[in-house]
Amino acid sequence: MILEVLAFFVLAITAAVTALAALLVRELVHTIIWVAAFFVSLAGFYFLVSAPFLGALQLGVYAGAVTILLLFGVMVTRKRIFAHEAATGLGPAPVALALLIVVVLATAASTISSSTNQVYGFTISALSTALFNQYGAWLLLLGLVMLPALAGAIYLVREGRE
Amino acid sequence: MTGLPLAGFLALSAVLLGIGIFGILTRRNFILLLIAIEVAMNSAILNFVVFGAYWGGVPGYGIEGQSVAVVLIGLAATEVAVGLAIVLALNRLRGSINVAEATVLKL
Amino acid sequence: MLPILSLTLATLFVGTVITFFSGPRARYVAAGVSAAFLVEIAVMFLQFSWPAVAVAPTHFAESESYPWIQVAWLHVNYTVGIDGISLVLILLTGILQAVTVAYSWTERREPGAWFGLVLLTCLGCFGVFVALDVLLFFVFWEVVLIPMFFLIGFWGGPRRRYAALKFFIYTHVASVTMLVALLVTAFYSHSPSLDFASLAGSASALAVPTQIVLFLSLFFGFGVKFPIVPFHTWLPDAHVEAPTGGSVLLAGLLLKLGGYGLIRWGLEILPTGLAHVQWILYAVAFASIVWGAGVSLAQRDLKRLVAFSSINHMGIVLLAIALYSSLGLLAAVLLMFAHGIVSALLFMVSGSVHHTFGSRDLASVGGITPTAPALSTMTMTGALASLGLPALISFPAEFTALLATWDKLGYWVLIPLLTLVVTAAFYIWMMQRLLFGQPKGIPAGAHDLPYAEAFAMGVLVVLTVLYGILPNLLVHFIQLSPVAGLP
Amino acid sequence: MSGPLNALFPWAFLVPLAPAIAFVIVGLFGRRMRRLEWGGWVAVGGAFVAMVLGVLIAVGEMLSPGTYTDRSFNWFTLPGNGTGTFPNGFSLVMGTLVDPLSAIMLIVVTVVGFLVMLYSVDYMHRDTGLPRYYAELSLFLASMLGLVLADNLLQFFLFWELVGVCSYFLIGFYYQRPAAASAAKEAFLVTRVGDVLFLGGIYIYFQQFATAGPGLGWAAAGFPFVFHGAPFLTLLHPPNPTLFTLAGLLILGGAAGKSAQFPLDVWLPDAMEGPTTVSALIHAATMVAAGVYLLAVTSVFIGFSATDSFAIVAIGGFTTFWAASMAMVNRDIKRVIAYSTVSQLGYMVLAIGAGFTMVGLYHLFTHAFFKALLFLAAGAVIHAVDTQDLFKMGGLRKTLRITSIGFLIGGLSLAGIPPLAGFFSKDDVLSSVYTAAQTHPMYWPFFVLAFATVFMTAYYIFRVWFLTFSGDRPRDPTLPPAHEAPWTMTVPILILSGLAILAGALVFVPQIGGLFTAGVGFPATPGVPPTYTTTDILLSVVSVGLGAGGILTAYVLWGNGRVFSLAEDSAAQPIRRLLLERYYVKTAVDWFGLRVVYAVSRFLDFVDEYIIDGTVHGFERLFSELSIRLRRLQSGVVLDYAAYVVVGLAVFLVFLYVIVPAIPALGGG
Repeated sequence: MILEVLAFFVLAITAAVTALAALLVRELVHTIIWVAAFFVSLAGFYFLVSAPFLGALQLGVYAGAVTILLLFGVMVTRKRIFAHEAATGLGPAPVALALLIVVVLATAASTISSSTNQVYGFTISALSTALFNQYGAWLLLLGLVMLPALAGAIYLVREGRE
Repeated sequence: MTGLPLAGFLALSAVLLGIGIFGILTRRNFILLLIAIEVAMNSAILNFVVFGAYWGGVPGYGIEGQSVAVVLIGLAATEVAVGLAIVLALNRLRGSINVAEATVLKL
Repeated sequence: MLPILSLTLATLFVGTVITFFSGPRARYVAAGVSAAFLVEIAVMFLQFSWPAVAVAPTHFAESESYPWIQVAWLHVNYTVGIDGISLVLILLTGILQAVTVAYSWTERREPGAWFGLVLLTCLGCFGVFVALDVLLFFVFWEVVLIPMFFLIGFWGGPRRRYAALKFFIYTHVASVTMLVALLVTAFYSHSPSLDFASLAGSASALAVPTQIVLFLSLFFGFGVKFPIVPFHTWLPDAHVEAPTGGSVLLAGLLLKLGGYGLIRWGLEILPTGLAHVQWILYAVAFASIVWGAGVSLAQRDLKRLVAFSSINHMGIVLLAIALYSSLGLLAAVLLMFAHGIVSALLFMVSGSVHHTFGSRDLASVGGITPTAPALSTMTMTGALASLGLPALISFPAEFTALLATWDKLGYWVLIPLLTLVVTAAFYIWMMQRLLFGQPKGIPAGAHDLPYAEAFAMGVLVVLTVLYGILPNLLVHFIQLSPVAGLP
Repeated sequence: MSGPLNALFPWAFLVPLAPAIAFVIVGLFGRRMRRLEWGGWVAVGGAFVAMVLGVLIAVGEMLSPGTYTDRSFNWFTLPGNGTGTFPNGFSLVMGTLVDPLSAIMLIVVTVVGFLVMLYSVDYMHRDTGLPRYYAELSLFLASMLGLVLADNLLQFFLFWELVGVCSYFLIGFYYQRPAAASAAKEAFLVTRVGDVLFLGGIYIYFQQFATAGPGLGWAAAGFPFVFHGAPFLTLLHPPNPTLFTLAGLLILGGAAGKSAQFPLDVWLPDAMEGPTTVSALIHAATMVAAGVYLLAVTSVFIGFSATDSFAIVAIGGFTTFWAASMAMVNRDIKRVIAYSTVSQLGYMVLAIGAGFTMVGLYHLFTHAFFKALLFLAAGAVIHAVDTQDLFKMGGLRKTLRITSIGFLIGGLSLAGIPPLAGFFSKDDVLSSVYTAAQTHPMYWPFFVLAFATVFMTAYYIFRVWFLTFSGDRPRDPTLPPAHEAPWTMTVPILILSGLAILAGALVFVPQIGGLFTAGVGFPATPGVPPTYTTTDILLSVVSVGLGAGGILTAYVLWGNGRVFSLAEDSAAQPIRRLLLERYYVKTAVDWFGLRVVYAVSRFLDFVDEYIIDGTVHGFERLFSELSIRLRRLQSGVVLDYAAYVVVGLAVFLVFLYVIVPAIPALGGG
């Protein structure tokens, strides 16, 4: 019990800090490292709420694939890998706006009750059964979105478009 | 596992969304922008998963949250792929990935 | 029974289309359509009054209804029907269409489009007068707007673009308000369909504050067309810039749409709303009456003068409607008919003065009687009729309107009553400046009216006298189908 | 009633119809006739038919007094629906009513009308626009006869307005003269003020009678003068005395406008810009008498209120003196007679106010003849010498013998010299006011004014006569040589001379006098024919003495070519100026029209153009400025759009979680 609470707080602080750090550091490569840490901390949450498949997915897709993709992007668009990002002013308005949203949403969140304090886990087989039967159409839709996205990405980066 | 309140997760999700929004509003680098969007997206996915976990005892719920989260992770990955393709194209065409300079849709 | 209303709509529609594409021969087509329209109006009158075919004189005995758009939450029907009030205004439409076509017989600039747009305007007005469904009504209401926009914007005077746009924006804002209010009435009251009858039946169930707000929205929507002070400034500009035919239709028919709409869709559907805000209508009506007359006196442009006098007369119409009595309603409809005829005549006079003498400025053109005696006679008839001389068309209407006002409001009648003196003053002064005195500003070779114009005005003069001497010809029909529940 | 001529009564509508037909013929075809005078003869024919029929009907009424009414033409009908003010509906009827009162007016209007038409044929022959003249004059005659035969108050009002507009056209007959056009406008507007007051009075009657009782049906029928076979007097029970008094004052206002009583008298002298024939017919004998006729008809209501009666007496008595004073100094032959008309109308109003309705009508009857005579004679003079300025004339009695005699008879009659017509009626007015003043002491000042006016009347009319006809030759040698008028002009003058002599005495014939006593529907007021008690004789002697004194004064000052001129430093000079300037009333009216009404109107126009429409243009500018600013939001920078999305999200969240819970109406609270 205590352990779980402790884990939650540690993970929560990690997630928030890494996310902020990812957006604030001036070196893009460092950003990638921070964001990878952020993805991993989120995966920790998924394990914490008994959703191990999603944790794995998070590690594989986000912490793995997406991070690598982002790193590629940085490498391709920068002459020097460890180039500094130009400083951009924080400005009071964006911060205030973000804070406003956080406060309003957090306040609203406190009014939402869960059906129970008990967290339910699902076996991977139950999840896959549901995904391929009940929500088969969703996966199909996802595939339909991914295919043109792939084609579009290839089209965008192909040579000779100058 | 018991004891953790749902509200805690939701508050965390709200904080992450705020961080994402903050990034979207302030960063000019396209890659950082993508990262900020991912942060916001992840806060949403976290919400789905958490709701799914806490409402899992109610028939018809729970599994739905996780299923949606799977689909969303897929979508997010796709989005990053397309986004990076745009970054590459932009870099090649304009020599810069500063979004504030990209004001026209067609070059 | 002959579906005469649909038949008429079809005639007008087909006629309009043919007119558009018949180029220089458009005037003959337009004349033919006008004649057919008049014949059909005669049939309508027969159906109402000839014992052998007449139906019982109830509300909308002649209505025809076919389903149009039918979905779960929306029942829109093609419903048309007439009662005594619309019948009289339809007669006005027929007359004004015919005389406008006659007056602009020699129109050389894009005659196909000109006559087509004139017919289209009248088609829209006819549609408004017969439509008994919110959506159908609105469609026709907007149909009127577009040809008038082009009539002003293409054939108008030097500032025509400005005037046309102003006219369009004003009336369009108003009509959208009106549509929203009507739809809200229908949906909030769970009316089974958008038909007039079902709306009139269900609207009384609405909460009183809702009815008041809805009625006020409708009043604004229809009031801009009247026009009411202070939403009147589009009218003088539109009239000054509009071609004569456009002015005739604008003053003769378009202003009447506001009055008709307020009676049919305001007073008959939301009487409770009216009852609670009667004082606002009174205030606006008095303001329009005094304002129209007062400002008219200062005008130097003949057309502007007539335009402001229209505001004065329509103010009396509004007052008569607001009274919510059968006497007031009778007066309002009579006055609308009378004003339609008389203002058409006066706008034709302004047009003829303008193109005969090159100017409408009362300070620079004067003493035209020796040069143009016929035009002078028309001017006198129009002015005298407009200032309410007995034996001419406006008198019975104004008399009844003021009687109804006195009956309901007591001493407030002094406001319109004393304004009659001002009305007389600006018309008499206008006649003194324009017709009498030494001739001035008369170009060489100026001549009296051409035949087409003389014919058009002559018809109106004859009608002015005829209905002035025999007002019962109209009163009889207005009274055939009294609005239920009026004191 | 079954006199030999009563069979004509149902055909009474033909009396106004004959000139109406003449109007249509001349109006439509007048300009196409080969000779323009033919239109004149058509009009004369119409007037002749009207006269023959009218006089026959009047004679029928004399032989067997009674009331004939025909209400068969429904002009305007409103069916009732059981509720409201008129539960059983409401109808305006155009009817004809033949009774003693209308018989008197029929005689006056048709006879003078016919004679003036006849006179016009030669008087007007030099003018252009003859068809217009005859058409308008015929229309006037038709309207006036319609008014006389009107069966109810609303019909009365209708024709009342029509005669007004005919008067407007005929005053402005010489429309190219700015003075004529201006005078026509003035006449129309001033009488319009009266008309509006009259209409207000009618509305009050409507409300008063429509509320209850037998009067309800009476109001709904448009106030017929004879209702359900009984005079409407019998229905009268004023529900609200205050309103009744007010209605009476309003009707008095209408009558004052038409009959040019103070303070609405300013238009009549200016109306002399019209042809002299028009002045004779409309502005002396008939239309201006309509106001008096109206007061006579409604005297039954008005008489109920002491306030109203006093107001009528005051206005009539004061106008008598007021107008006569201005007549004494004017140098325009027609204007002097016009002031005289105003003054004499004042006598009639005075008599009606004093309660002697029939005495007022008696004076109306005689006045119509001698005043028309004066105008026609003046017209013959103007026709002969082509000027209206008295100070240019002189010695015309030698050349215009018939005219000068006619004018003399008219003048003597006006001055109240026995046994001419004016003597009887004016004396009757004076003695009736004297009688009334016995019980109403407030009337005394006006009696005195009226009495003083007798002297002034005789003075001013004989000043005119001496200046025009006496002496050796015209004062202005450039005047064209005068010649006597042709028969069409002298015959009317002769006939009217005869009537000016006899009309007063005619009432002693029982049948004719009966018309003035058998007032059906009206209170049979005493006084006609005049009776002579010792007091009356005494009054007569004094008034005749005053008249003779006036004539003598005029002779001393103006006779035999003398010209009296007031010394420059005389104390009377300011008074003379005041009278010549018409007490500055005209100036004040013009000032009011131009500097007040027109100025206010210009101000309203300014507000309309720059404030109301200016606000509209302000909105136009506001929106165009706003759209220019808003356009900048569309920058093309993705981040900006993202910011808008975020702002939208924030607004939405705040609305959903902060505002909605705070407002009970939205489901929160």
